[in-house]
Order: sequence, then structure tokens, then C-alpha cells
Amino acid sequence: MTGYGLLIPELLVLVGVAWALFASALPGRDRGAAIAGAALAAVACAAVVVQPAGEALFGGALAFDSTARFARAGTAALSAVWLLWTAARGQGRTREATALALFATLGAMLMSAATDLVTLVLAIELATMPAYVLMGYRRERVEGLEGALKYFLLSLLTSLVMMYGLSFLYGVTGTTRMAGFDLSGAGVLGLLAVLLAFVGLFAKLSAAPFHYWAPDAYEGAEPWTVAFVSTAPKVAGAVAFVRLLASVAATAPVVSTIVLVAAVASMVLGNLAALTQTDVRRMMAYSGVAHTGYLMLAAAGAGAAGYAAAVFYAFAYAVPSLGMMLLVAEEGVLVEDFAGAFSRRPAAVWGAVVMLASLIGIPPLVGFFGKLTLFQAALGAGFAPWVVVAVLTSVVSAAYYLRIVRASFFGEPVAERAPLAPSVAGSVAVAMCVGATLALGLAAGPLLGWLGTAIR
Amino acid sequence: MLSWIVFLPLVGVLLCAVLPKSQAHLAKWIALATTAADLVLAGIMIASFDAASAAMQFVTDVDWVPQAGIRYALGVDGMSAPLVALSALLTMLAVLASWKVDKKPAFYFAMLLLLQVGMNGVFAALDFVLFYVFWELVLVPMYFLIAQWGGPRREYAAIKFFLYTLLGSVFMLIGIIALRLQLGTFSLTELAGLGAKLPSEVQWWLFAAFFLGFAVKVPVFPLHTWLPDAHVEAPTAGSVLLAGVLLKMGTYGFLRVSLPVLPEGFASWQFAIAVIAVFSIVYGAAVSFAQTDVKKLVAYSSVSHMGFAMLGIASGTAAGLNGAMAVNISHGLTTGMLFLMIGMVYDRTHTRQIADLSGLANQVPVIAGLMAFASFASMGLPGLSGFVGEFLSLLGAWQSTGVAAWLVIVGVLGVLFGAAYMLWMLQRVVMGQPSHIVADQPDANLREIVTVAPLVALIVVIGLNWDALLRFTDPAMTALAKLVGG
Amino acid sequence: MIMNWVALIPALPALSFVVLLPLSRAMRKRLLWLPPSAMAASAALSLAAFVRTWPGGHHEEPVWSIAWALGHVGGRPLELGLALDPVAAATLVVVTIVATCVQIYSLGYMHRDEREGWYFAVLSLFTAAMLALVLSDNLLLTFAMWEMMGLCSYLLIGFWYELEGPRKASQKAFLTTRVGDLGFLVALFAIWANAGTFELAEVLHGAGEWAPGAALVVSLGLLWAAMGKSAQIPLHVWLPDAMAGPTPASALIHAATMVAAGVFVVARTLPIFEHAPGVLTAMMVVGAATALAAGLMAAVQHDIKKVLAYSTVSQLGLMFVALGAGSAVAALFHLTTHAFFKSLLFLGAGVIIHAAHTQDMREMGGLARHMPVTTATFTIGSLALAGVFPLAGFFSKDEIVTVLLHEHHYVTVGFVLLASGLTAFYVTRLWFRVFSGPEQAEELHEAHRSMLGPMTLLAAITLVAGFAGPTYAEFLGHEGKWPEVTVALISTLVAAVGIGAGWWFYGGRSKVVNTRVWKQRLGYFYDALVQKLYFDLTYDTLFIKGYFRASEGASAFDAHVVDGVVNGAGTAWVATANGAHAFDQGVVDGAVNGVADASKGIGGLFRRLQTGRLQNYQRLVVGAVVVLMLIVIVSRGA
Amino acid sequence: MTLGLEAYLMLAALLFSAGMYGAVSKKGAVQVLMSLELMAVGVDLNLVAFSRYVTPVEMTGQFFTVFVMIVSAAEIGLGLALVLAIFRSARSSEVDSLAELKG
Repeated sequence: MTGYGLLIPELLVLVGVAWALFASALPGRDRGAAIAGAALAAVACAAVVVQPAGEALFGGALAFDSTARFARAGTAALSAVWLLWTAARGQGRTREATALALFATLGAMLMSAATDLVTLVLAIELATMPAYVLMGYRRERVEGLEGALKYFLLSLLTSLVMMYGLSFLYGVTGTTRMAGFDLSGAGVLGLLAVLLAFVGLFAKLSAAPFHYWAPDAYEGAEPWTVAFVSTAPKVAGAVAFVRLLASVAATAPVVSTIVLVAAVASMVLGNLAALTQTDVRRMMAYSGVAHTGYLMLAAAGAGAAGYAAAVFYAFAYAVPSLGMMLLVAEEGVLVEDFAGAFSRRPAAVWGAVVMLASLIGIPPLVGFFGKLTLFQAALGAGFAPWVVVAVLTSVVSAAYYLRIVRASFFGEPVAERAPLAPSVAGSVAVAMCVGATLALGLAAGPLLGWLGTAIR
Repeated sequence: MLSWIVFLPLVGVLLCAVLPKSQAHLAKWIALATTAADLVLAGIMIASFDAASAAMQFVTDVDWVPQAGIRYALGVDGMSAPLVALSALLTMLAVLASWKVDKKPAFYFAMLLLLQVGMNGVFAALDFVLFYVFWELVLVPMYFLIAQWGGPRREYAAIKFFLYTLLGSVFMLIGIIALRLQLGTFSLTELAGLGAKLPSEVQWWLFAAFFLGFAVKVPVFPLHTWLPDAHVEAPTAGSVLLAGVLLKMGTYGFLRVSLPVLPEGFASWQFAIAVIAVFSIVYGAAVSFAQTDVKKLVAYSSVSHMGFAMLGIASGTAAGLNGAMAVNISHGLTTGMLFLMIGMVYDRTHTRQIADLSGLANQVPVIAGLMAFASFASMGLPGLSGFVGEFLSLLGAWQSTGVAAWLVIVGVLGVLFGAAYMLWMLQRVVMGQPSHIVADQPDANLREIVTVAPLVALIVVIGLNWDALLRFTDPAMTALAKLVGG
Repeated sequence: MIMNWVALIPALPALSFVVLLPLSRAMRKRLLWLPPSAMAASAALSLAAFVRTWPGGHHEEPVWSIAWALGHVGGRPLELGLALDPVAAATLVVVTIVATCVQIYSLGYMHRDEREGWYFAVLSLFTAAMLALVLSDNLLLTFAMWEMMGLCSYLLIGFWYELEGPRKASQKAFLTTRVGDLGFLVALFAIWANAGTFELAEVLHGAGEWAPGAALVVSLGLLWAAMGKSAQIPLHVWLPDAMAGPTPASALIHAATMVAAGVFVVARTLPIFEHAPGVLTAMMVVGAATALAAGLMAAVQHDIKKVLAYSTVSQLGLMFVALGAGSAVAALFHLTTHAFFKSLLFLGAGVIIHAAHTQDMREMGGLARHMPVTTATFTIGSLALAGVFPLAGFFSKDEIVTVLLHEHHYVTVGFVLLASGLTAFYVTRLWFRVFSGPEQAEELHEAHRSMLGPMTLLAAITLVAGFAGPTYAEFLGHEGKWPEVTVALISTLVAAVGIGAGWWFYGGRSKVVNTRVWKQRLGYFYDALVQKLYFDLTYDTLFIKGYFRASEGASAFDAHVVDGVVNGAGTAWVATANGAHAFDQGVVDGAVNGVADASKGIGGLFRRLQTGRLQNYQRLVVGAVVVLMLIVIVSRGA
Repeated sequence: MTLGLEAYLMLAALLFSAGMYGAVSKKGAVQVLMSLELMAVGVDLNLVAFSRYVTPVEMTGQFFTVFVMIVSAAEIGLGLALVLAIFRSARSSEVDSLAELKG
């Protein structure tokens, strides 16, 4: 199972895309495509898990090491869960949504394995373009389109800056293989190249100085599309970020200071801005900025442990926030809409409590172990004061996450709401997220072991 | 065995969760059964505990997250065994005291049992991360207990409690990780000896981080403002467990972590802690003297009593440390009982304002008698358990080189002020003519008396025969005193 | 030979408390015979113990002792123990006899009160605690019993807790004695730090080698505690108010036992005081001052029980003087005699109050004609108190004067004689006010036999006890001798002068005497005495009100400032973060107020950054890129 | 006079910054898209220049340029579709008029 066999998971996803695009010719209703997509994504995830790690393909352009394996499996699993939910509760044109989602998943899976600048750029673009369309999914709502446009233009601007940086990186080092970068002799030009390259990645992960698109785009888009865009690609994005950082950090130490600056800015700005939000989507946008900050704090630590912690944290963030966004899609976008939710759907609200607790970092959930390994790496790299900032901002995060809990338990339902149509698939999808948050917390050991420390 | 004691209540939680809406009233029986079973197990553990040895007993030690070096390790020694037993006992009594809860009972008792998992876990954990997991776990059920069944300002009190403790504990998390990086292990038993190797500068900072984490829980003077709100707004069972067990996690943290692992850090902080402790004693007593709500009075009295425990810890001598442990256990019993009595009065009169209550002795003599008994026990009357802790803490502080003698004399004043506010409360609430609210109220029923009986028995037994408690704590505390050089 | 039955002496009354405690009021009423009989049995056992320790005398080993480990601290056992030695044996007899008389007397006195059972239970518990204190040879056990007695006195003084008076008096008594107890605690700490044990014999034996200041700290602590318990100035304010409790209880507690416990403990630990001579002189000064001041205040009281209360304070002052002079025997002998005649006077006062239905002497008169037995026994008691020749008071007071003369404390002798004179004066004043003069109450009749019996017994003892002086001294191991003739003459003279003055002012009157005559002659001095020398006033304003204000301030401080610091920090920041008014107050309540306000303020600031206009975002992004490039260039260049 | 690598890089940089200035300052959405396209051209020129001078043999730069061109073309196509959708429903393609989402 070497050589092209390694690409089987990607091929499965591609089959999913084909099924969704051309399903009109095949039997089965609109929803069939989504379910088929979900099934194929799940099988792809299983295929990845089965694969041995450590193979390189296309002459080193793609490396399926253990970190890539972790990210590919993670992304595939997340999109499978999302597709399952969309099959049940998606509002219209689910076939298009499935196709777009699977395209993005394919892009993300390739991104996490890309070790060559060219494949990296291709994979990044493949992952983000469907995202633009997903964000502007409801064509008739102007806000949706406005959000998508802002996302598109800012994202395009930053990715062009990144490509400009990458071009210089290629120019200075003479190769596009990330492993071979040696910037020691490159002087200021090399550093500028690295900086410009990272601007794009900062924007993709919605890190602080470049996060402006996130709140508006999240608020404009449909909550269920935001669920996918804000979580599944982020795991792969983290791997790409870490891989590029690993390749240049050795010879250009200033890059870790830049990452550190961005990390602290994201943590502080993300958490504080989220504090007074009344729209849960904007709150989750800023919380995304904050969690990217934590993730980059570990990566700035520049060590095998730091990189592994960053990737693990990306996943530990993605799982609960996917679940939360799906719940937001079901319950309503404002914090007030959650009022009295406990009396309506106790099980779902308990799920929300578990996921929010994980985002805060309350043990024994996956979020806690994410933060634990993250702080361990950061402290090891001597970032004690920044860890204190991270710790304080996570207490602040407890304040705004708890507002959702408070509303759902003790708020009086404002308007009489039509009870949500019960749907097995929808609840199963959310239940999977909650289950994963709990199980991966208790089983953090084997998961960390499986993730390994491929990126040095 | 210990894993059973810690995780048995979890079975109860699951049972309560799965209860259909119609049988929600069964929840209290499930809760009673689980807590009773847990108490029996704790009883067996205490009975078969070999008091002579200071080593860890009933140890289970297995890998949990090998990559991060985290182990699932449980064990008890002379210090934690009585605390686990106290937690098991008080939770059962709390269940008994909440027999009449009718608002979402399944949810209520599930939270109570989840709280017990956290409490038992903290005292039994030997791995620092496992300790931290249970430490944080306690926050969630307590938050819901206060926020769902509390008094008028419950939501504010609940979130204040949650964020206050979370702030403290995240600093503790940094400490835990720093220790792991410096000394290479999370295991509390191994850490105990290794800490001395650290440079005193590092020990100073680590002690500060742990101090913040534990002091919030004790609580100690500047960090105590969450306690009165949480107590006043919490339901009776919540207050009993909050005062009876949760506060002890703070002092237990000092005894299990700060002192053995960072002796030099402790030496440099010793005088500061002593000053804060004594100030808490006097300040807590003074503030509670002026309270109009009897529950808030008892809450501030907890600040004062735990001040004695902190003084005992600050002394670093065997007597002082034993005193701290004695205050932990006896405060759990006496304040637990006081809150149960206040709960009984509240069930009848639906008010806690001292001004509205008077003349309990004539109308409800049994409740009045028990309340007076609990007050005298908490005042530190010799012959009852309150005196053991206060006397040994002050004695230890007097002997200790790190604590100045005048500080002890101010601490002794705390004993006087303690008597003042308790008697002042007794005089207005228990004595005098029955007020119109108190008139024609029924006296304590069998369930209420059974709830309080074990506490009365333990208070008298420990009061008369100090060895009932010191038999357990002395070996561990003497070893600790030697480690700290007290 | 094992005399473990001695342990029964304190155990029996304790047992009757434990039996009565859980019972209902009706059940207690039926078991009322239990406490007095337990007391009587205990008295019998004490007598047997006394006989067993005869002839007493000074020798190392106590006749009987038992010890048990209370706990282990730092590996060292913490032991408690009881021991029977001559001092204990003698005091046991005194306490049990007085207690039995009081219990029998109370059967009649408390007959109509429906909570009578609770009274007897607490009385028994109190006696058990006193007996245990007497027998205790371990200072920790002594302290425990000391506080237990404090509790019982609190419960007994506050027996009629429905009324305002007893409630306030009981709290005042408990807190004032507890102020004293703090001294005892400090003394215990110093003892443990230096001697490593609380066992009395070892402590006394090792007192010499203690650290320099230790003996001083211990003796000061014990003196302060004794002053609290034995109501010496300035801690005497609680005793007069304690009269709000039932009279027989006062007879036992505030005449014979509890107040005497202070003297007893100091007597037991006198060797320690020898290592701190300054404390002895201080004790003498306090004793003398209290004797005189209390005597003066007693002379102006109108309430019969208050007169007796101040008289007790005065007599205790005398005992402190004896102790200050270094003679434990004189103090203990006076303690013994005082126990008998003062409890007799209190019991008598109980009968008088029952008969006259008032405690105010101005509404009494002419009781002698209708109550022959009470008058006779009361007179014996009064004369003993005044120090008239054949009675016990004369001998014990002379003992103290001889000791003082022997130790050349002539100034103190002056004070003592002046106090004795005053005592004689106010006793006579009381006697004439109550027994002679026109009858003001109707149908006066003699008390019930069960109340007169104990009084006659006590009167008989008072007659005889004086002569036991020398044998008592030898029993305690000191050479006993009769008081010299000169001293006897001087004290009889002083007593006669006192009685004469009393007779002259209050004797043989046909009409009611009013006090206006005193007011003109003594003016503001008289008012000062009536105001109890302003002690209560100063304490109330200075300590009680002061503490109230302090705690009000602390509570306000806690609620607003400390909590406010958490909120204040927030509002301060918010005010500085411009445009703070933009976000509404409603949002704030969800989070921890102070820190929340701060973070919300800054959060608001960030949100304003998000203008929603794409151009702004692009400019911000480009700006950020430029800034980062500058950082890279500068840091690379540096 | 032979044109060295630096000359090409200067031209590419010029194009890139002109495009960036246009993207930031222009009002109309289409004009912004055109400026972004200009930046893409700058990047391509840069890559081709490097390929010619740094790695003339392997010509990795050329491949890189091809892919970059394809990608940016697709991006701009998508962008135009988005702008058309907005124009149809909001009657204006003024970038700054769309500002409901904020805070």
C-alpha cells in the first residue's frame, strides 16, 4: 500500500464530490448526496487511520508523516460529521453544499501533507475557494454576500501577499522544497520573504492583526456553513503553518518573535472582544481568533513538543466548536435565543455545557489536555509571562462562554418558539462531537502518541 | 478500593440522569443509597487504615497520558484519609438535608453526587494533574447548585464563585507545569522530596503561584469576597458541602503541595502567611459580628476559623500542622451542623434575618439546643472538637520560630471575638420571646435529628479523645514538620 | 491501693447531667431526686477521700493519681490526669458540702419553675467541672474545666432567658471571663514551649530552668485568668450583673466555687509565681485595691444580692492579697471559710427575697419577728463575714493579717483592715435594713423546712470551722498556729468600729432611712460609688460600642471596598477607556463585576476597531504588514 | 546593457505595490479585483525572474508561475461571480456601502 495507494482517502473524497455534482442524473433525493458524502468522508478517515505514516510522494511534494495523518483523519472526520448534520437539517441545495465541503476537505487534506511550496499554494487555494462560496450560501440575503465579499477580498489580498513572500523565499533559497530552506545567508530579504509568507497564513487562521474578516463573515453567513469553514480547514491550516514555521525557524529566529506577537495579540483581542458579544456567531469568531492565539503560542515555542501541541490544540478546538456551531444553527444565533433551552432540549444543552467547558479548558475534557500540553511546551520555551497572559485570558473566556450556559439554564424563553423538528441524524452528529470532546479527553494519551512529533 | 470510593457517586449521577421525568422523585433515594454505600466504603477504609505508618495506603497507580507523564494515581495517608471520610459523611447528610427539594430533583441530586466525585477525588489524588482535574471538576456542579437552587442573587454569586476559583486554579496549573518541567514528575509523593533542590528564587515564585490557587479556596483575607455571596445564595446542602469540604481543599493543598515541595519558598513566605492568617481570624470575626443574615454570619465565621488553620500551617511545627488538620475536620463538622440547623430554621420560617428570628428555645427547644451546641463547638469550647484545632494551631504558632509571639496573642484575641459574635447571635436568635414568625413552628422531626446526630457524636468524640483524629494525622504531620524544619 | 472510686466524685454529678440532658421536661421533673442524691453520694466519697488522706502533710507522691493520653502531637503524648493530694482533698470536702446544701435548698426554691430539670442538670454539670478542676493535676484539664464552668455559669445566669436582664448578663459574664481565659491560653502555650508537658508536678518542678521571660509570661497569664474568673478589678464588672441568675445558683457559683477557682489555681501554681516576684506584688496590689473598692461599692448598693456580690469581690480581693504575700494556706483557709458563710448568706438572701417579694432592701424591714431561724442563721453568717471573734471569718482574716505582718507589708495591712471595717459596716447596714425597722411586706412567714435545713448546717459549720485553722494548715503541710493576740485584738476592734458605725446609722430606727443624708455629706463621691465607679460606663462606650462600630466598619469595608476593589478596578479602567458609555450596564451583571467591567471596557474598544467597512480592514491589514516589516528590519539590523 | 535580476525584481515590486495601493483605495468592487490581478502579475514576474536567474536549469520557477497564474485566474472568476450576485440584490457594488456587519 505504497505509492499512489496512499492517495486512496483523497480519491474517496473526490468520488464523493463527483457523486454530489452529478447526482441529479443518479436516483435518490437531494439529501442522498449529503449522506453519501458523509459516508465517503468517514471511509476516507478510516483509510487514513489504517495507513502507515512516513511515506513521501511525488518526489517529496507530499509527505504523509504522522502529523499529516492526524490532520487528514481529523479533517475527514469533522467533515463527515458536518455532512451528516447537513443531510438531516441542511436548508436547500444540500448537493452543492456537499460538493463544496468535500472540495474543501480535499484541499485541506492535501494542505496538511504539502511539503513543497507549489503544492502548498495549490492546496491552500483549493481549501479556501469553496469556503468563499459556502460563506455566501444564501444568495438572497445581502448580509451573507457582504460577509462573503469581505472574506474573499481580504483573503485574496493576504494570499497574494503570501505568494509574493513565497516567491522571494524560492528566489532566495533556490528551491521550493520546504525541507531544504536555508535562510542564514539571505539577510533582510529572506526575513521579509518569511514575514510576507506568514501574513497569508495568519489571515487563513484568523490570527489577530489579520482577523478582521472573521467576525463580519461569520455574522453574515448561515451558522451551519460557518460551522464547517471555521473548524475543518483550521486543523490542516495549523499543520501547514507549523510545517512552514519548522522549515524556516532554524535559520530565521526572528520569525518566532513575530508569531509570538501575533499569538499574544490574538489571545488578548479575541477573548476581550468576545466578552460583550450578543450574537453567538460573532462570539465564536472572536473565540476562534483567541484559540488561534493559544495555538500559535505553542508553535512559537519552536520545538517538536510545541508543534505537536499546536496541531493537537487545533483539533481540540475544532471538535467542540463544530458541535457548538451546529447547536447554534439549531437553536438560533443570539445568546437570548438560547434562553430556556434547558427546558426544551436538556440533552443538547448538557452537550453544550460539555463543549463549552472543553473550550474553557476544564478537565477532564480534550480542551484541558490541549491547553496542558500547549502550556507545557510554551513554558519549556521560556514564555512564562505569555503563559500567564494565556491563563488569564482563558479565565476571561470562561466569562463569555458561561453566558450561553446561564441563558440556557436560567433564562426565561422570550418568545414562544416552535419546537425544533426532531431529527436523528442531526442529534447524532452533535452527539458525536460531544462524545469526541469527552472521549478524546480521557483518551488524550493514545491520541497524543498517535499524533507523534513528526515535524521537528 | 479508593477508585470505588471516588467514582461510585458517578454511578449515581448516571442513574439520576437516566431517570424518566415521572420518577424524578426517586432521585433522592438513589442519591441516598450511593452516598450511604460510599460512606460505608469510606468507613471500611478508615477502619482498615494503618495509622502507624506515614506512607500512602490503598494506592492504585496506572498510566493515563504517558506522553505528558500523567498517571492515574490514587492513595491516602494520615492527612487525606479523614478528609475523604468527612466528605463522604457530609455528602450523605447533605442528601438527607435536601429531602424536600422538589424543583428538578434528578438534576439536583446528580449535581450533588458529581460534587462528591470531585471532592473525594481531590483528597485521594496522588498525581498533580489528576488533583487539578478533580479540583476543577468541583466547580461545575457547585456552579449549578448555587445558580439553579440558590437565593435571589444566585446567578451573580454562582458566576463570581466560578470565576474567582478558576482564576486561582489556573495559576496553580502554571505551577504544576513549571514543577513538571523543573523536576520532571507530576507525582505528589515524588515531588515531596525533590522540591528542596530547586533554587530558592524559583521556589518563591512557585509558592506564590500555588498560594494564589489555594488561598482563594481557603479563603484567606483579600481573596474571600466570593464566600459570603456563595454561602448566602447556595441551598442548604450546597452550603454544607461548600463550607464543610470545599474550603478544606485549600488548606489540604498547602499541606500536600506547598509545604513539602517548596520548603524554602514556605520559609520566605512563612511570616506573610502568619500575618494574613491572624488578620483573617480577627477580620472575619469582626465582620461576622455585624451581619444581619445568620448564614452570612456563619460564612464570615468560616473565614475566621480557616484563619486558624492557616496560622497552624504557617507555624510549620508538628503541633500547628496537627492543629490545621484538626480545624479542617472540626470546622467541617461544626459549620456543617450550623448550616444544617439554619436550613431547618429556614425550612420553617423562610427567613434568615436575625432580626425576624427570636425565642427559638421556647418554641422549638430541640433545634435551639442543637444550634447552641453547634455554636459552642464552633466557639472552641474545650471538650468539643472546635477547641482541639484552635488550641493546637495557636500552640504550634507559639512554638514556631517563624511566627512572632505577638501575632499569636492577636490570634488568641480571635478566640474571644469568635465567642462574641456566636453568643451575640445565640442571644438574639435562640433566647428571648418567640417572634411571630417563630411562633407555632413544629420542632425537629426524626429525619432532621438523624441528619445531625452523627455530627454531634463526632464533635463530642473528637473533643474528648483527641486521638480519635490525631491518631491519623500525627505521623503525617510530624513527617511534614521535619521536612519543613518547623 | 487503688482508690479509683475517687474518680467517681466528679463523675457522679456529670452522670446526672448526662442522664437528664436528653429527657423531656416532664421526665426531668420526675427524676428531680437524682441530682441532689448524686451530689450527696459525691460528698460522702469526698469525706472518705479526706479521711483516707489524713493526716495529710507535705509529701511528694499524691495519695492517688490516674492519667490517660488525650492525644499524640509530634510523637509526644498529650496526657490528662487527676490526683488526690491534701489540698485537693480539703477543697473537695468544702465544695461538695456547699453543693449538696445548695442542691437540697434549690429543691424548695425552684419548686414552681417548669424548667427546673434543666436548672438541676446544669448545676450538676457545673459541680462536676469544679470537682474535676480541684482534682486535676494537669493544667490543660484545668483549663478545660475552667471553660466548662464558664459555660455553665453562662447557662445558669441566663436561665430565665426570656427576660432581657439575664440574657445580657450571661453574655457579659461569659465574654468577660473569656477575656481572662485568653491569659490562661497564653500561659499554657508558654508552659508547653518550655516544659513540654502540662503535668502540674513536672511543670512546678522544672519552673526554675525555663527561658528567662517564660515564668513571667506564665504567671502574668495565670494572674490575668484568675482576675477574670475571680472578678478582680478591672474584670469584676460581670459578677454584680450575674445576680440576674437564680439565687441558689449564685450561692454555689458566685460565692463558693467558680469565683474561688481562680484563687485555687493560683494557689496550686504559686511556685511558678515565685520565679516572677513582680507578679506577686502586682497580685497583692490588685487584691488590696479590689477589696477596698468593692467594699465601698457594697456599702451603697440597695439590692441585697448586689451587696453580697460586691462583698464576695472584696473577700476575693483579700485572698489575692494573701496569695500576693506568698501564703497559699492563708488564702485557701479564707477561701474555705468564705465558701461556707457566703453561701449561707446567699441562701438566706434567697429566703428573704421570697418572703419580701423584692430584692430592694429599701422595701424590706422587720423580718426578724416572723422568721426566727432565717434571722439566726443569717446573723451568724453576717458576723462571720464581719470577722467577729468566735466565727470562721475572724480566724481566716486574722490569718491573712498575720501573714502580711510577718512579710512586713504594712501598707497592705492598712488596706485590709480598712476593707474589713467597711465589710463590718455594710453587713450591719444590710442586717438592720432587712431585719429591724417597720414591716413593709404583708404576712411574712418562715421558709420551708428543706430550705432552712441546709442553712442551719452551713451556720453550724461556720461556728465551728474557725477553730480548725491550725489543723487545716498542718493538713496542707504548713506549720499551723493560732493568730497572735495583738492581731486578734486589732481586727476585733476594727470589726467593732464597723458594726458600731452601721448600728449608729441604721440601728434602732423606727422609720425608713433614706439616703439623702449620705448624698449631701459625700456628694459626687457617693454618685461615683452608685455608678459603680464608672467601670461599666467606660467599658460600654470604649469596648462594647467601639467594637460594634469597628465591626460595622469592617463589614461595610468588606462589602464595598474589598468587593469594590474587584469592581473598582473595573470601573476605573472603564472610565479611562474612552467611550465607555457605549456598552449598556445590563450586560455587565453576567460576569465578575470588577474584572469584568475592565475587560468589557477594553473589549468594547476592540469592537470599535471592527467598523464593518472593508476599506478600513484592508488599510489595517496593510498597516500591520508594514509594521511587522519594520520590526523585522529593525531587529535584523540591531 | 543587460537587464540584471534586480531590474526585474524592481519592476515586479512596482507592479505589486501599485496593485496593492489600488486594492486599498478604490471604491468599486471591480476596480479592487483588477488591482488584485495586478498584484498577481507582480508575483508572476517575480517568479519568472527568479527562475531565469537562480535556477535556469530546473526551471522550477516556471512551474510555480504556471500554477500561480491558474489559481489567481480562478480566484478572480469567482470574485466576479460574487460581485455580480451582490450587484443584483444590492443595486450597488460600492465596497464601502456594504457596512451592516460590524461590532
